[in-house]
Amino acid sequence: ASLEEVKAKGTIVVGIQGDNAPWGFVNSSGTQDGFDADVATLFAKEIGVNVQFQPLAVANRIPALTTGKVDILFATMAMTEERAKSIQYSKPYAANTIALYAAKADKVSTAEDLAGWEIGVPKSSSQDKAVTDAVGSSATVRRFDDDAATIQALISGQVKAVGGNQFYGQRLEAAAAGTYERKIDFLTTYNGVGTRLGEKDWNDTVNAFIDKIKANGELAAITKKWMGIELPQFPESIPNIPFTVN
Amino acid sequence: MNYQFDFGAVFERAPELLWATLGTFGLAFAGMALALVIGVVGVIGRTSPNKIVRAPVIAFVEIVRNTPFLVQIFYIYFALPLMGIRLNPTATAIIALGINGGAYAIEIIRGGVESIGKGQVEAGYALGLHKADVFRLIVLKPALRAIYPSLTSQFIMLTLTTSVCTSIAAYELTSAAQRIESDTFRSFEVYFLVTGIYLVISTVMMGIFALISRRYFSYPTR
Amino acid sequence: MISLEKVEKWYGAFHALKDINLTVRKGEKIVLCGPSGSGKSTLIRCINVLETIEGGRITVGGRVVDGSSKAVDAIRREVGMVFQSFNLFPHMTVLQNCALAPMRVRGMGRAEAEALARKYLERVRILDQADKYPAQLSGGQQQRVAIARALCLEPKIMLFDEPTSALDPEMVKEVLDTMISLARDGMTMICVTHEMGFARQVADRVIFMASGEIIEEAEPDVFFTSPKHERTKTFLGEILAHH
Amino acid sequence: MISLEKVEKWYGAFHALKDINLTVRKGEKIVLCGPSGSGKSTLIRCINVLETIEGGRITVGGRVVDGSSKAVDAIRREVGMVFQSFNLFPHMTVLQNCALAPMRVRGMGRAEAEALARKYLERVRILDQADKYPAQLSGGQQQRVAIARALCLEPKIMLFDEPTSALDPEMVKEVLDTMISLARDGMTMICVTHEMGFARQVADRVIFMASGEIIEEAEPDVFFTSPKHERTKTFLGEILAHH
Amino acid sequence: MGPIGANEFLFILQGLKWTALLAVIGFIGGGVFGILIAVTRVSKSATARAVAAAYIGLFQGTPLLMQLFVVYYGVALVGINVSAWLAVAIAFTLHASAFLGEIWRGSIQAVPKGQTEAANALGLHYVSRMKDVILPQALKISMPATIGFLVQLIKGTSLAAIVGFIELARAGQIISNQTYRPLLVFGIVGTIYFIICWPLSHFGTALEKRMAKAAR
Ligand SMILES: Nc1ncnc2c1ncn2[C@@H]1O[C@H](COP(=O)(O)OP(=O)(O)OP(=O)(O)O)[C@@H](O)[C@H]1O
Ligand SMILES: Nc1ncnc2c1ncn2[C@@H]1O[C@H](COP(=O)(O)OP(=O)(O)OP(=O)(O)O)[C@@H](O)[C@H]1O
Ligand SMILES: [Mg+2]
Ligand SMILES: [Mg+2]
Repeated sequence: ASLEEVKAKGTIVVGIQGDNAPWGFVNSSGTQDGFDADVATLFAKEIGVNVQFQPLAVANRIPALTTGKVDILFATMAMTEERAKSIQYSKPYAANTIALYAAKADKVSTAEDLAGWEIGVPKSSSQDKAVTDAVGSSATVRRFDDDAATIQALISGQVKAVGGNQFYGQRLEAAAAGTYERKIDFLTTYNGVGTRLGEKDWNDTVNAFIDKIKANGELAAITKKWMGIELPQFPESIPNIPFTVN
Repeated sequence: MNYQFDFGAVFERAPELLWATLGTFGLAFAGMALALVIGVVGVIGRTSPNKIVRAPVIAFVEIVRNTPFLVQIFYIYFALPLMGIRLNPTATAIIALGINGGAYAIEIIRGGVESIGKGQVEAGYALGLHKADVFRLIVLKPALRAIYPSLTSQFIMLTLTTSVCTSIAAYELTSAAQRIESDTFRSFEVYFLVTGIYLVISTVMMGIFALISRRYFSYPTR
Repeated sequence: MISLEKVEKWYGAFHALKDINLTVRKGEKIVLCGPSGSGKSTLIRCINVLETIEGGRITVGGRVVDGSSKAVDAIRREVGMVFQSFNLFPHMTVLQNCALAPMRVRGMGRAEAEALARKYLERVRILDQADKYPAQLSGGQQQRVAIARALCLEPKIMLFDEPTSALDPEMVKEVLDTMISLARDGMTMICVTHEMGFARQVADRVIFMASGEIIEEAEPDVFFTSPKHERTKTFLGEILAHH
Repeated sequence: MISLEKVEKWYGAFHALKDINLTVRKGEKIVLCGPSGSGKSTLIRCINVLETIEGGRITVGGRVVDGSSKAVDAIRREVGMVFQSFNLFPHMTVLQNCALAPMRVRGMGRAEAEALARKYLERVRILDQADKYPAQLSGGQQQRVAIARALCLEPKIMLFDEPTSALDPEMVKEVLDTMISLARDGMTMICVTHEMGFARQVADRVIFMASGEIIEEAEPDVFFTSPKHERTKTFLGEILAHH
Repeated sequence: MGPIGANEFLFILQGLKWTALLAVIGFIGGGVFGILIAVTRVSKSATARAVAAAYIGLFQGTPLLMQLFVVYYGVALVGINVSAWLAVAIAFTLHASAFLGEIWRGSIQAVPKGQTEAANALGLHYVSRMKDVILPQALKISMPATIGFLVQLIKGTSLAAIVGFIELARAGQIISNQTYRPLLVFGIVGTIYFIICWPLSHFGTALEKRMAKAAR
């Protein structure tokens, strides 16, 4: 639906992840929760409508948007050139730092030091790609179903290191205080809000909204609440990924 | 449906799929061998007159048969290291498959052993054979023959269960499929093709089982 | 050769053998008869320790049958047994059936064991079937193989438990002939059988059991013509009516 | 009522019925006998199309038995059949067994079908067992239920395939009595049976088959006292020896 | 790292609801199609028999996990609104129908031939013959195996976790993602499965024993 239709209807359908805490997940009492849910709720308030969440599986996010099943995606979408051909990204509103975590005792500073190691990552995640690109065939990459299994593999000693995002440090600390640390930063990806290509009214509205919450501290508060970190620095532009409709 | 099928990107990864297929075969055969050992040894315990021997075997069988393999393999992979036993995914997968198949094998083989007449056992004793020899030389083969069809279909299932080992990152076909999928985004093509490969694998397995049966159980019965 | 003294056998609360006393000399042939359930099978099964006894004493070849596995092993080597239902091993050829015990129990090599097996298969006139499987043989042939298999242990005593009662009438004779020829060679034998012709021809003594007891014991001529006890008379009346 | 002309039946390469010619008039009672494997069951199974024939012609009640499902339906409604092994449906009560065909084949309502079933259960003197399951009845009772079940189709012809041979001797009589009483009522019947008393008492003709052929056909008195063929004589000799 | 409290436990139990629903749907759907498969498998037409045999061979010869993937993505391709729920339900129905079909084929063939003949002799038509005479008896014969498969199916629903459907096992994964106590969570999940499956298994075995005794 167009922005006008949504405003007329009074409800916006938001595509979101249903099982990826803390980004977007259905919480223990069965309601949608998480970082994306908070930001999306704020957005709905901004345009004066009610919010209705549609949890989506990773692979269904783009099809659900392009076929009109949802109006907008607050769905932990890392911005990539590939995806930017299918949807319109907004300015970034969240960042994800992919890094290598390993025991403090292990000396490692570059990817070359990882030769012969076993490294765990969640299957098909950004970490998977980043670690695989970095180590090539010099180390064994073990791919697990999710973050919990990956972290458990490190704690159980099934792997010597894991490729993780910014939450891993906190979680490893909670599981085994003082044992693990962040070793190598591979890359940082940025999440944008997804709208349909060419729909300028949506894109403009979202960008204005993001600028506003960045400025008034609301985004920083949500970031702190869910990730325990300060608001990261966002780039002004990313090559081949336009933030606005031209 | 306006989807354009494109198997090209998937076919490019044929060598990887081939190796992974071998990995699946390897897991399956090793798992079966272990299951058979567990089955045969377990049957001895399961049919023991001593309750203290029998009870843990029964508990083992019931627990394994009434919980999902996914949960079992997860436990073996992540819990054993906490007790100081660290196994790589391949070894873990083989052990998990062996344990799972073994629990079923115990019950199946028990049915076979019980189908062997008491007279056979007594004839063995009367000839002066010891208990172990009677079991090994006289009971086992006819018992296995009696339950061969159920045992092999259980082993086909075990072969197909190797696909679940992807969740501990074992080297096998489903893991390869998921990797290729995440690289090519050709989900349907990948899984369609790999399903076909599994069909070939299970067909080959059945052929092998039939061959074994013809060689090993060729003696005539009435 | 064999002696049973005051043997008592219970199955739970059921008293299967009651105060059994019996001595069998070397070379003697005993025929055991009696109604169904009288304890005939139980008695001979006690001799080669397929059953344990609750009272009394059994000695076989001078050796006391106690629970010890050494005694059990020794006795089972001395005693060959032939069952009603043959109990050949279906997954082994005739030759393998016969060679099994010599190899496993007496530790022979395969060649030696098979030579022995051939010898006894010849003895029961069935050597030409050596490479067949039991299922490919007639009942009478199977029973003769079972006899050869027991003989391969080179036992001093042979026990037969109704060896012909599972056979079709045409096949009974071939098995009886084999047993008669064994008897002629001087083998010590205890046979549970109701084949009266056989009993008359070879038995030194006929023993009649009923309800777990030995009721009567006599030479065949005496036994069949002038039995002493009422129960023996009734029993003989019954089985003779069918012949 | 029934006529078979030059009927030929093959099971693969086995020639089960050879040039069978037979006419059965309304109300006639035929007894079919002959050695095992002679084709008696095959013959009557062809009549109600449980088997198809390879040559010749069968007509039942004026209707030709061709493959058409219409003819098959019509004929099966006219012909009731009772099997050696009863073949009652074990998951239905006696009443349900009997009411099934009237409801499904003749489209009766439940009440009407059950009334009919009760009538024929009464007829075979077993109405008091109507609510039991087959497994709760004796063999003779089961067979009478099977007869009642067939009667519920209100057939013009009844076929019996050794209806008493699976029964314990004590129960044979009750089933034969039922059959005799049916015969008295004028039912057209073909019975495969070796019950000679029954044959003498009710049969209009006895037909003797051997190796798929009709060898001899005569009234019972003639058949039993002066059979013409050698094979018939041998056969009669055998079955009479056992009675 | 968080504690496993009432909320988390409740969440897992919600997953159980879906597991149960999935098993029920698979069992009912599989049952309906399974009867069709079984009946086709014993039909007179050789072609129909071959088709049913191929269907059974396909689903018994490939992993349930792959069936889930293929249906999940296949349904999406056909353009149907892909709720994971629908795809998973379809996959389980297909899977269960093949297995139940094969179990029931065996049971149908285990009904004595005399029953069919008696039904024929009474003039009963195919539908009545099957519905009134053969299937009720076949169903009884198949009970132990059918229950055994139901247990198999309940455990099999855990694989829906791998395609992202939130049933019991997936709920456990999510909670372990939130609390970082995977071993504890999976212990709970495993126990829940056991509590459901064990009585069923037990019932099936008891039934089998009783029927074996009755047959003697
Ligand atoms: N294992 C057992 N447990 C309980 N009772 C038994 C057992 N074996 C035999 N019996 C009982 O002991 C009695 C004697 O049995 P046995 O087999 O010795 O009789 P038998 O004289 O050989 O009879 P048959 O001529 O029928 O072979 C029978 O009443 C039998 O029921
Ligand atoms: N379905 C079949 N396939 C092959 N041969 C068959 C089949 N049914 C019967 N026969 C053969 O046809 C011959 C006649 O069989 P039928 O049952 O009619 O004999 P019968 O006279 O009824 O014998 P019985 O007194 O034993 O019942 C037999 O030799 C039998 O082996
Ligand atoms: Mg006996
Ligand atoms: Mg017949």
